[in-house]
Amino acid sequence: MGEWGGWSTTFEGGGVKLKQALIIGAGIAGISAALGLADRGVFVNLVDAEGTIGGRAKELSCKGVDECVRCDVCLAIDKLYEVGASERIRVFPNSTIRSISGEPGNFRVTLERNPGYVSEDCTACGACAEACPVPGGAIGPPGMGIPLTYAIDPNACLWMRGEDCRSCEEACPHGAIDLARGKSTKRLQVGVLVVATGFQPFDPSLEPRYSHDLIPGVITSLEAERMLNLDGRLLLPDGSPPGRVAFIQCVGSRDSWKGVEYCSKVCCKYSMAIALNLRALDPDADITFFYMDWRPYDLRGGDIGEWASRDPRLSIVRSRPAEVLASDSGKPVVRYVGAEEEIAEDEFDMVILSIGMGPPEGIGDMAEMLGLEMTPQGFLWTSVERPAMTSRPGVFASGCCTGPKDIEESAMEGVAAAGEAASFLEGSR
Amino acid sequence: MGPRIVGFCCSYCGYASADLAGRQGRTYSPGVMIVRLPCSGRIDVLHILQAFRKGADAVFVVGCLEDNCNFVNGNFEAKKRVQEVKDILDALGLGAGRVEMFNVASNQGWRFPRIVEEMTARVEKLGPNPLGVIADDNR
Amino acid sequence: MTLPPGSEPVTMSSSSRPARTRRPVVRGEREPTGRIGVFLCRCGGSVDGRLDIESVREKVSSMDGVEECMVMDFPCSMESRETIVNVIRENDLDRFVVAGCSPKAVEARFKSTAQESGLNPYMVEIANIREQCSLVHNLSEATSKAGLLVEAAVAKCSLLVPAPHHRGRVESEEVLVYGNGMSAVVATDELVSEGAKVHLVLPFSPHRLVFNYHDGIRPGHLEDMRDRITDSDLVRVHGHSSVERFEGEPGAFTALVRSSEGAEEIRCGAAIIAWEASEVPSPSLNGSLVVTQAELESIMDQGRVPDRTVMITLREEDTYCPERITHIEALRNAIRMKEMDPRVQVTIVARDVLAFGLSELDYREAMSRGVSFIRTEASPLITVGDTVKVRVKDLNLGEELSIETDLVVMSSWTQPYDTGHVAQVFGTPVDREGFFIPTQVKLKPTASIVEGVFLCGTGVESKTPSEVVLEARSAASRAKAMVSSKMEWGGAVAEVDPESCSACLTCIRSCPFNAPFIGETGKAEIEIGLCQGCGICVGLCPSRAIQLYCYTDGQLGAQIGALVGRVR
Amino acid sequence: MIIGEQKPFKEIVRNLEGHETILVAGCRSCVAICLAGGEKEVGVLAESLRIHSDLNDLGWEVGEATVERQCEKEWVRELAPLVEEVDCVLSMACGVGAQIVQEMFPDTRVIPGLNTSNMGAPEEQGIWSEKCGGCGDCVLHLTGGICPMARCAKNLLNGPCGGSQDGMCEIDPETPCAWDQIFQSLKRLGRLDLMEENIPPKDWTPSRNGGPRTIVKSSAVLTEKEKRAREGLD
Repeated sequence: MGEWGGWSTTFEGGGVKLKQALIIGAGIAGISAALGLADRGVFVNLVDAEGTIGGRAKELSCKGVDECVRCDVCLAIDKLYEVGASERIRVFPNSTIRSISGEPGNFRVTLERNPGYVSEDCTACGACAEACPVPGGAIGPPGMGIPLTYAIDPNACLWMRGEDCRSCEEACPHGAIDLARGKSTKRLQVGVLVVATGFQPFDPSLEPRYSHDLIPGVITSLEAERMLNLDGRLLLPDGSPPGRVAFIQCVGSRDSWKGVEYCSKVCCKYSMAIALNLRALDPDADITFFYMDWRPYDLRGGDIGEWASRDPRLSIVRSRPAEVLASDSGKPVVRYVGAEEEIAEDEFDMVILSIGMGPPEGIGDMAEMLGLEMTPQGFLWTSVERPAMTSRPGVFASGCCTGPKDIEESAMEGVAAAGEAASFLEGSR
Repeated sequence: MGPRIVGFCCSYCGYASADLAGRQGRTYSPGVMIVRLPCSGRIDVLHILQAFRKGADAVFVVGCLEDNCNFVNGNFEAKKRVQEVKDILDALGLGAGRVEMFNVASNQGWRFPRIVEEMTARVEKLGPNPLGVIADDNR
Repeated sequence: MTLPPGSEPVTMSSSSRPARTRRPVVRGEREPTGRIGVFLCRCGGSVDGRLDIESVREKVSSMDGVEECMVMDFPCSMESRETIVNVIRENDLDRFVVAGCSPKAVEARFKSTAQESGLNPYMVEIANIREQCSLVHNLSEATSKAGLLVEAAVAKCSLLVPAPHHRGRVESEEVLVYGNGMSAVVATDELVSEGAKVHLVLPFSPHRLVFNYHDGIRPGHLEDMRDRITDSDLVRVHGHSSVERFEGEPGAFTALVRSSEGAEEIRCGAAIIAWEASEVPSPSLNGSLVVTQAELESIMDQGRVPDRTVMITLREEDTYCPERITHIEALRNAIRMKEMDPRVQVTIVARDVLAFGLSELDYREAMSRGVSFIRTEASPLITVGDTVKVRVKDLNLGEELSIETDLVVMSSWTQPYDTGHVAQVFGTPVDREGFFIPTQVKLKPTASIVEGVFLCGTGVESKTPSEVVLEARSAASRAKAMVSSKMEWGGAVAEVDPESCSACLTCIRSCPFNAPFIGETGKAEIEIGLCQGCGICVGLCPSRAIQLYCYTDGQLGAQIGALVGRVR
Repeated sequence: MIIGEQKPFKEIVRNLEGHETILVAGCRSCVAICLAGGEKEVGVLAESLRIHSDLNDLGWEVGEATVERQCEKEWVRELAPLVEEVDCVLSMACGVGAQIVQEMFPDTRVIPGLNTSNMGAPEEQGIWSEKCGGCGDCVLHLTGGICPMARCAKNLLNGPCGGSQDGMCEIDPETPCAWDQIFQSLKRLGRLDLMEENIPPKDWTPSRNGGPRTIVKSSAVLTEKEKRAREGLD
């Protein structure tokens, strides 16, 4: 594509430096870094394993109803448009890093495009979805993503299940679908790398005592967010709104038994925002928080103690529940140590597990491939004095892959990484 | 095409949520015509009155969530303009319900079709704008 | 208004008197004019196929002013945009409409297309017939609606006037850093290492270069950094100076810096307010039995550890305002005491132990070393005799405890000083306690309400040192990006028609960005560099003397007229 | 400046009965500044009247015009060509302006669109309070620059009445007692001696009540939220 003038190499200060960056992970941190670099005239290759950019934040929900509760999630969308509008940023969806060689200032990268089955020629016209015979459809419409492409669900697709159906392929006016497509690779040469592969939400099945997936109405905070994001309501499996909701904090945080000794920083903040959203939706809902220490990363949403003092339908219980059982009616019952050291049980319609953040999948291999040091907790090590700097020159890291963070802090790190990377390219560091 | 409704949308949130609704394939009444404003604060009482005079059955203004306006308080200003129009519509006997202010976030794709639903329902209750009918007769 | 060089000064004012006694033609409205090109996008199948683009073309091409109307596959693609440029040049069009997907996605590209074809970048109008039409309505509905949308776009387009526009390098690439603590030093270091020229203005009393709690920052690191930047020839240090005046627009600010030697005007493209809050000692300190964490540390430095210590992390007023640094500090010192002598008793009083992220590990260690914790809501009562008594309501036990101890350690609270003055000079608000308020709208980390002025440091919000470092570096990085990228002025900006301005100050009172001012003529004017184009003043102006380029009353009126007033 | 506020729409319509061609005439001075009768308000009212006409099939023709100052013949003369066309002028100016228009065009009926309230000043965006009683015999030099005529509910000339409590007027706790303010002001000026000076009674026929009159145009006032949002911006 002609507009990619940046592909040509520029010579500065003797050594060859490619005025190009590769950013691995297109979440808030990656996008912020990409925009920061593009602002400085650097050409950015933005790689994400998913079909569309936006990272975790695009699954999250705005928790405001008429009034903003400062969850910062809408930033994802707003930034997506900026990336889409920037002619200096090229997005590689469905792609991962197969290999990286070369030295700082001149890395040779091989991207591997995973079989998304749908190529970038897709214009999201929807012809394929209309053609798909699978009830409910095996090919999904694009979300808010950029680039805007449809995606095939391998589990539902007849052809993947061995049947002879290629109707979407035939229906596509652009030949963008190739069900037989194997992995394809692409080679890039870049001057700097920014790792921003985000985090892995805690898997609730590792905490069986809370009966996620076993008792209807027990969901993770992430599931709650997705539900709210989809249609602005939080509903029980039977489609009714919950009257009594409990939040269990620190699920997969502050728990050495689960190998997670640290605090995930953001759970108090986001679960309070979800609660505020619930309250706005239903002034009569009973909301209960089970927590150990209330740690709001910022107080922009207000203090929970103050809220509890003026809202009779909000109760806060300083106790880490022992387990979640099913009542005779099949509703979740939270079992915990009460104020009098007694064993208390409360029944709820919905129990939301505020799950914490773990290191992103495959960060170990990434670190090995790039020769980066890691922290004992399994995140990438970065310098305190230079927050975006890893143990290797020319390779920078930002966002949750270096530790749990909220959206604002991730965005800040992305911006800082852009600064580091840009000045590295300029040779001024 | 159903009731004709004009939606004045701020570029940052209202317009974006309509776009998102589109990308997510959420359908709504085709009678809704969106006018893009840089900020809901740009809305002028006159614009809304012009729309009604031309025969719009309803008008809504969409701004960012309160305390999240890209221009600090444009959406609060818009709210007050809409209230002004409500008073005028009442005086005119057209019904204040024909105009409304909404606050939406850019990533609330689900919200836009619901706003349309709400306004369509109101028009069904209040009946079509007589001026629209007159206009049609004159054609 | 002061237009930057290179921008075409265009006025929308029709000053022919007594124009205002005619039924007012809204200012800036010309008779629909121009040679319009319309480019309809098939957008693969996502427009064409979901609506009948051909019939839209027929409908539109017959409109007056439309010289050229063609259907294309992807107007937004590089190739098609070249075609558009040629079509515009060949047919000598002076404005055009693109009907396709959302302007939010493509507007920027077509603005540059307009420029490439020698037009003012704002002579293009975009009709959203995809997201807001073809993707959400059935074929026949979408087709007729698309017709309306494109007609409306043409109607508006025919009234467009070239908007003031200037794109170019900033006037000054230097950055002003105002502050005297850790964040100022770190921000300057970041700017220097990114190759930016910095004016480091140090207000009178230097403080908080190094925090009492190190948070993993190598001791001496900040001192080295300070020496490094003061030696750097990229930095000009204005010692013992303060900024008296700060005006101008992003990319071209002027600051009046006053020192004991006198005042000096400096130019800068961006500014960073890197203010550190200072510690507010708690009232009940007495230096011997009731001390600060810092004093405790110096006691420990002398190798002494009291047998019984109570640390209080609650503020003495009732207002709950957690400062995580005070908790981490308490934990670190408690651990250190236990390291020095495992037998000593250490009790930490808190409502919640704010051990975010990895500090949780310190919390665990403190507990495992036998540090005890008391949960309470209200700040304890302290009575000093030969020993100290601390009365506190324990939430867990639900009863009042009276603890006798040898030493009470009170956490200090931070409060920024002098910020009122800074806020006034820079036009960035501060809250009641004097903390700088970052822009509340959307999420723009480190941004202030004044474009081009960035905020960092504990003067914004209490933070740990590592967070200060991150914030300072990211603020510096944004400032550098701003001064090194091309700046754009103009587009949708407000303009006053002096003829009809009543100088009523409504615009000045209502503008969130302080863009309007009363000029020499005694009429309102808009500072184009500060105008963000929200149009609030336009909607309010009682004399309808202000118009917003790209969204004039007449343009919107035409659009509305085309959209409604149609047979169902 | 002169503070006015628009008459209720229904009343305006009632007063317009029997007329078909109407010129809505605004003024660019005081009434524009107090957001009552400037070009914007003229435009809004005119459009509303057109809608009213369309709705009720009255076939009205409504024109708009705004002059610099309706209280001055030279400016009002500009209206001549338009007034010829219409059978009534709806004046959006203060009472003065409306009268000048009538004076200039004796054969055309002039109908007031505004209620002229008082002489005052903006307290903040959208709030105007009366400051001057226009008594024609100014005593501000004796009263520390605070007018007892306009700002004392009883127009007392020589000190407060018994209804003055903690600096507030008895008519309502929101209203400050003018004489308390006068005292404070003279004290600040170090001229408490002026309290001694006796101000002779005036011939003050028009009675008034309710103390200083304030007009609030809610649609222009910054709401609490807005103020918070814009905290300290200026």
